Amino acid sequence: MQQNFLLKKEKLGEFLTALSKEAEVFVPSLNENNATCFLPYNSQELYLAERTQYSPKKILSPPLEKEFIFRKKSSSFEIEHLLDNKKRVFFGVRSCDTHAIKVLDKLYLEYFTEDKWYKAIREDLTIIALQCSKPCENGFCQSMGTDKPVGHDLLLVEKEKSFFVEIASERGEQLVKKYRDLFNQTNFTKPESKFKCSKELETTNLKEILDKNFFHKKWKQEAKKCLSCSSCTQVCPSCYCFLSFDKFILNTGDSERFRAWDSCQLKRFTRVSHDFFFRESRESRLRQFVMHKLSYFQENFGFPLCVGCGRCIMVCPVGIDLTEIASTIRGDSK
Amino acid sequence: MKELSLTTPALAEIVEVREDTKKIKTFTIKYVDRQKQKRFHFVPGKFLMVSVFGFGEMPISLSSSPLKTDSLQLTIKEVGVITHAMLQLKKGDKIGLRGPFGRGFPVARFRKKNVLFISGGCGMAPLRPVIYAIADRREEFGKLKLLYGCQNSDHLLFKEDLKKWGQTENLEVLLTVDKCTPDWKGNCGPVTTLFNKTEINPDNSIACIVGPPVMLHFVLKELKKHGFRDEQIYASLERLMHCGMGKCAHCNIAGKYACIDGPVFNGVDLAKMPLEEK
Amino acid sequence: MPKKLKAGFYSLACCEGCEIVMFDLEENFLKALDFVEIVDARLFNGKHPGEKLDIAIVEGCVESEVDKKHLLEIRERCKYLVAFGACATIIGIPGIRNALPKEIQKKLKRKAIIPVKDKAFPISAFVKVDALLQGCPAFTHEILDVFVKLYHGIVPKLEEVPVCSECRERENPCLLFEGIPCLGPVTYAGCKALCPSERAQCIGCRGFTEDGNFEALRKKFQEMGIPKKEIYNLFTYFNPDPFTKKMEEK
Amino acid sequence: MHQDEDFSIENITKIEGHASLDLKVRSGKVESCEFRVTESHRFFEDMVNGRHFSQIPLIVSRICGLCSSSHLTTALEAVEDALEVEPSEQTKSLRRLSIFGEFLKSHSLHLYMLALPDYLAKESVLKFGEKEHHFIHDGLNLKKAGTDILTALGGRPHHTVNYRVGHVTKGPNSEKLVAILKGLESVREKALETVHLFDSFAAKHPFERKTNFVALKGKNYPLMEGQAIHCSDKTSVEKDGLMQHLQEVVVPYSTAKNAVFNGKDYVVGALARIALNKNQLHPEARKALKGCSTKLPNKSPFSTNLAQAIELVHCVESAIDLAKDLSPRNEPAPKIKPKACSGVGVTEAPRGLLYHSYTLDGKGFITESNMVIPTQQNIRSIELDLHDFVPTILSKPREKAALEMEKLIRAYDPCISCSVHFLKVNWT
Ligand SMILES: Cc1cc2nc3c(=O)[nH]c(=O)nc-3n(C[C@H](O)[C@H](O)[C@H](O)COP(=O)(O)OP(=O)(O)OC[C@H]3O[C@@H](n4cnc5c(N)ncnc54)[C@H](O)[C@@H]3O)c2cc1C
Ligand code: SF4
Ligand code: SF4
Ligand code: SF4
Repeated sequence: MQQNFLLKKEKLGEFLTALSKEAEVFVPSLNENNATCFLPYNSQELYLAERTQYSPKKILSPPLEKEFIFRKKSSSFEIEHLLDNKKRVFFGVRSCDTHAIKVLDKLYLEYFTEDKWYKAIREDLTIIALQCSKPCENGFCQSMGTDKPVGHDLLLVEKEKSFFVEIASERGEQLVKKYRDLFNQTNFTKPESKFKCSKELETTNLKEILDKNFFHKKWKQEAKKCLSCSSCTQVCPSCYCFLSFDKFILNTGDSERFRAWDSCQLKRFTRVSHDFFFRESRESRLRQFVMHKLSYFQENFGFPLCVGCGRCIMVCPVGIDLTEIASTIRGDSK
Repeated sequence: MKELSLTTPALAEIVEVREDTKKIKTFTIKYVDRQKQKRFHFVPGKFLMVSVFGFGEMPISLSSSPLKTDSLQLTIKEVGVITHAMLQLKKGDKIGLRGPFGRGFPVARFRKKNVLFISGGCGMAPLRPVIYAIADRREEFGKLKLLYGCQNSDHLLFKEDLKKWGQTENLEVLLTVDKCTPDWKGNCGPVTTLFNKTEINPDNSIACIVGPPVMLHFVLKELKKHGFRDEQIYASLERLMHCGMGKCAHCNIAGKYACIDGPVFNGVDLAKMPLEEK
Repeated sequence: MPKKLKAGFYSLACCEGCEIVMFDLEENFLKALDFVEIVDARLFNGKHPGEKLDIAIVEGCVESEVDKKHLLEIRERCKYLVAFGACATIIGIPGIRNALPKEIQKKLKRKAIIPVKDKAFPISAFVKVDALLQGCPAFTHEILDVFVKLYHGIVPKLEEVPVCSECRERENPCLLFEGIPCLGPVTYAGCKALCPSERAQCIGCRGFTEDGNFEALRKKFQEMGIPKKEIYNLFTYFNPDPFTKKMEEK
Repeated sequence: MHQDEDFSIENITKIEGHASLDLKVRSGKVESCEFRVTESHRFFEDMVNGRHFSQIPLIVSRICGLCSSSHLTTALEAVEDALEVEPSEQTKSLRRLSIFGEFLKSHSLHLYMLALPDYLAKESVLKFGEKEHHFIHDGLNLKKAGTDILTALGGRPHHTVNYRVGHVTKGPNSEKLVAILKGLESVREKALETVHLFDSFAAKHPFERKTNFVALKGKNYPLMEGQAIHCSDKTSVEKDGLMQHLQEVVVPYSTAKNAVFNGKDYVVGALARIALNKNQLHPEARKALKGCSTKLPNKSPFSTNLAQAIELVHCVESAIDLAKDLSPRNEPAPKIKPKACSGVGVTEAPRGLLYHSYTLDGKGFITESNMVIPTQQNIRSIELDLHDFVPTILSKPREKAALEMEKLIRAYDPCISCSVHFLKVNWT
């Protein structure tokens, strides 16, 4: 039988400090501008009230990363693949974010061909998940079936004076073993969290309904409000679109290849030569975002791309809400 | 040497540069790794991700004969930064290649059928390997027709091939230019005007289209008018691509990716795609 | 390797802040001198009138016939013309005068040396501009980037990305939720969301994007309770009024 | 040069902005001397009218790229004076620190990049040889210490983004302050070396002319928050009354109107500040001043460069003291109720006395504004100096003489880009 443990709250600091000696530990906390996000652990106060405004996506797939260096050698080139294989720990990751990591794993490790860059990071990553105990603003993970974490190594559940610790993988087990003196064995079973998400999204037949309503007037209405600021895709933990470009290093013939986030909300996203745009209208771009989340991805992978964290709803300055779009369209197609 | 992963470009050397038109050049290329070159093979319609180091990476269709594997050819038109840099390259220069990627033309399925090729501008490049493949085993296929249009006579690609094909039995080559010049004796106007110049019969036929989005739009309409059904049509789509393997999601069209499900799509799939996205 | 780039720096009507930014390149400034030869720049006292240039970097806007003549002459001499800073690229602060009431404009006209249609113009109103260095003042990393690109024969192009995109990358909270009117959604990125990261609203110094949804943003400002006149003030900080559309050109 | 000569320098180089000089020499005497500004107008005074007061600081900072913080601070003080807003101590300290940063930036650029080539007889810094190359690094390092302050506090080295009426939207964090301190400490020596360097040059220029110095007087070495303006003729005025003592006079030989203080010509800038406030310099700067072979203040305009070098020491040291004491917290923005009012702000910009005044309507929009800029005030002195200076160099060949004149003008560190907009010039 699997053993369960307790981690006293006052021991948490010690645990994180010990971890950060051997790996880069990312914890949910407040940044300079009072936004909640994942930052390297540096004895700062943790933010454990609800899921952070920004997900840990930026570490697995940075906004800008250097992939290769092409060194010019007389008449040829030497290609150096820059792999980032630091040891990392994500602490306090919510269920929705573990599902977002699953999306990235699927895409970069399984689908078609594996991505060396991602693999190097992912192999040395430990995920310590934290179960939610209350609904978060705008979240609807229960509708998306992403309210139970996946792919994590340890799961913490907050109790009054301690965290209940469930071991979820071998890596997790090793971790507890290593820091055994910080953990107390317990006979408790995992406390279930009982709450209802603040938002709901009815998912039955959703794909079919959306596909059928490709030209629904709702798209145009929402697009009129949309600022195309790309905030939604940037904060989304499972938005993965990227672009790549090269840059010369000063006046040498050497160059570097970068990979950077891109967003389907930007007009340039579908640009081809002669400045032709496939999705030029705001309407089509907004639709792409929602459809990719709730329909297209499902077609290829069997589950939706949206993990129900509600961040895109929270960040949108003009209040565009994909659950509202989906339910309006559903309502009209009855 | 170990096989490189698909994410890392492999070095290749330009062994010959041919100037087709003022802005279009055809490069003959060999992988630096001879083993890799030996193992290299492709289906017509597939593309490579070509790196011009320091300038960027872009998708380019293979334009050489699929039967010739000691080297490969790319035909590139200058439209922007990377293509401009590419056209400056000379014999002996090195580039990076990844691929081949994508789904090409299912040539085997064209057997015993009449094939209608329709291309515009640089779209001739990915069609050339198909015609090569078919012309090599001429007897296995039905009647062939090539409708090819471009801006003006200076922009015609592969003039020698066109001439050769024009003399091939059962292969009709019809050319047109958008802008007429005094030295041009042939047809004038968009490629769709050629539909009236020859007999187009949908029976036991296949149509292959490669060209700019606008052309595609009109040609599809015209084919429908002539009685072609969706499954008889194959078209290659151009999309912005940054990876070539379904990860960057730039080429996402509804549930499909132009880089892995395409760039050559069957008409049935095309019909399912929303109008504005084609 | 290509030859060194012959460069000239010029300033028309402006605050010269952009020229000073050159010195902020610091060590990179000296590195840049390895492949950029400054042949003509008033701050360095290089007087080589008439010499052909590879790049001319022009800051400031056109306010007088003298400026205009100077600008046309520079264009004649150079291969690439780089507009340097907000004044040159989008008109910037000097453009506020274009929106002043008619009677004040008339008064100003009398004061100006020789006015060009009594308005201030960005340099693109008179000459072809090859590359833009946006911002007030322009950004050091971009200056070096443009030098490197032009050296390798790449003419840099604008990427139409709004400031918000970079604001998210820097993990800032959005100011619009705090009632601070920010122009980030309609402004070209590239500054790494400098102002919002300092908790100050973006005032559009890098120019409005073509794709910006101005109408929606104006509505948002109205909902936030900002008076009409202030909204107008905001939209015309650095850019010509996006609603009445561009000033007359050429 | 001849006893009779018409002489002009088109587009004086290595100064901020566009200006040219026209001289008429007859029988060894200067008959007319026109220091002419050729920069285009940008009409800032008219442009701020009709704008909301919250936007003013961000607009006027674009008057000058070199001393944008001074314009910003002056405008902020003026608007705060009008609306009777009292910024917090922290806000004041942050502003003071940025002003130190700006002085470092401005002075080091002028001394090393623009003035130094003159003294070393080089065309420009670009022509510096192996031996002189380290000067470029020294100058850039000093400048970096200054711009690092500005970047840490205001987001970027020029046109600070986060200073608002009554508050700072976001202060620097402690890491940034540590970095600032480190930077400043690394250039302490360099600042002192700069003093020695320019001390050695100052002796070479014997030219003198008697004039009056005008500078702000305050508790600290008067860079801002001053209330009274002092003149070396022992008079002083309150800041609100400055405009009654500053007169603009038409001089027959020049198209530009010049300014006089209490009817007399005067000089503003580093030299004037040292002349009037020597005792308030930082002890280190005072020590450096004592160690100089040239005694300040003196009557030679060429000593301005030395005075600037002394101020470099003062700024580095004072900034270190100030930054050590800071531990910024985020402060809420004060609630400001607009009302019909008017106010004045006076500070010392790197080039001298800077004055802004604004009148607001009941809704907080500007209805009237006035600005007096340092270089504008110095133009008259530049011309008077040339009057006396040119006859002493007539024996030199033309190019040499021209260079000497340019040197004199450059010594003032004129900043044309800002001054031009306020000269009420009639060019017709
Ligand atoms: C399947 C397929 C097959 C094709 N086959 C051919 C062919 O056979 N022959 C042919 O001539 N063309 C072909 N094309 C078209 C060809 O790919 C484009 O013409 C080419 O990509 C244009 O590149 P460019 O840099 O010259 O153009 P530009 O329009 O200048 O550049 C566009 C590209 O620049 C890159 N870029 C540069 N800098 C940046 C930056 N800072 N940030 C982001 N992105 C940057 C981007 O990747 C962008 O895609 C094909 C396209 C596809 C999809
Ligand atoms: S863009 Fe800004 S910094 Fe540059 S010259 Fe104009 S006002 Fe000055
Ligand atoms: S603060 Fe401004 S730039 Fe940042 S997201 Fe909000 S609107 Fe965009
Ligand atoms: S945030 Fe806006 S105003 Fe600030 S630097 Fe960027 S573009 Fe300019």
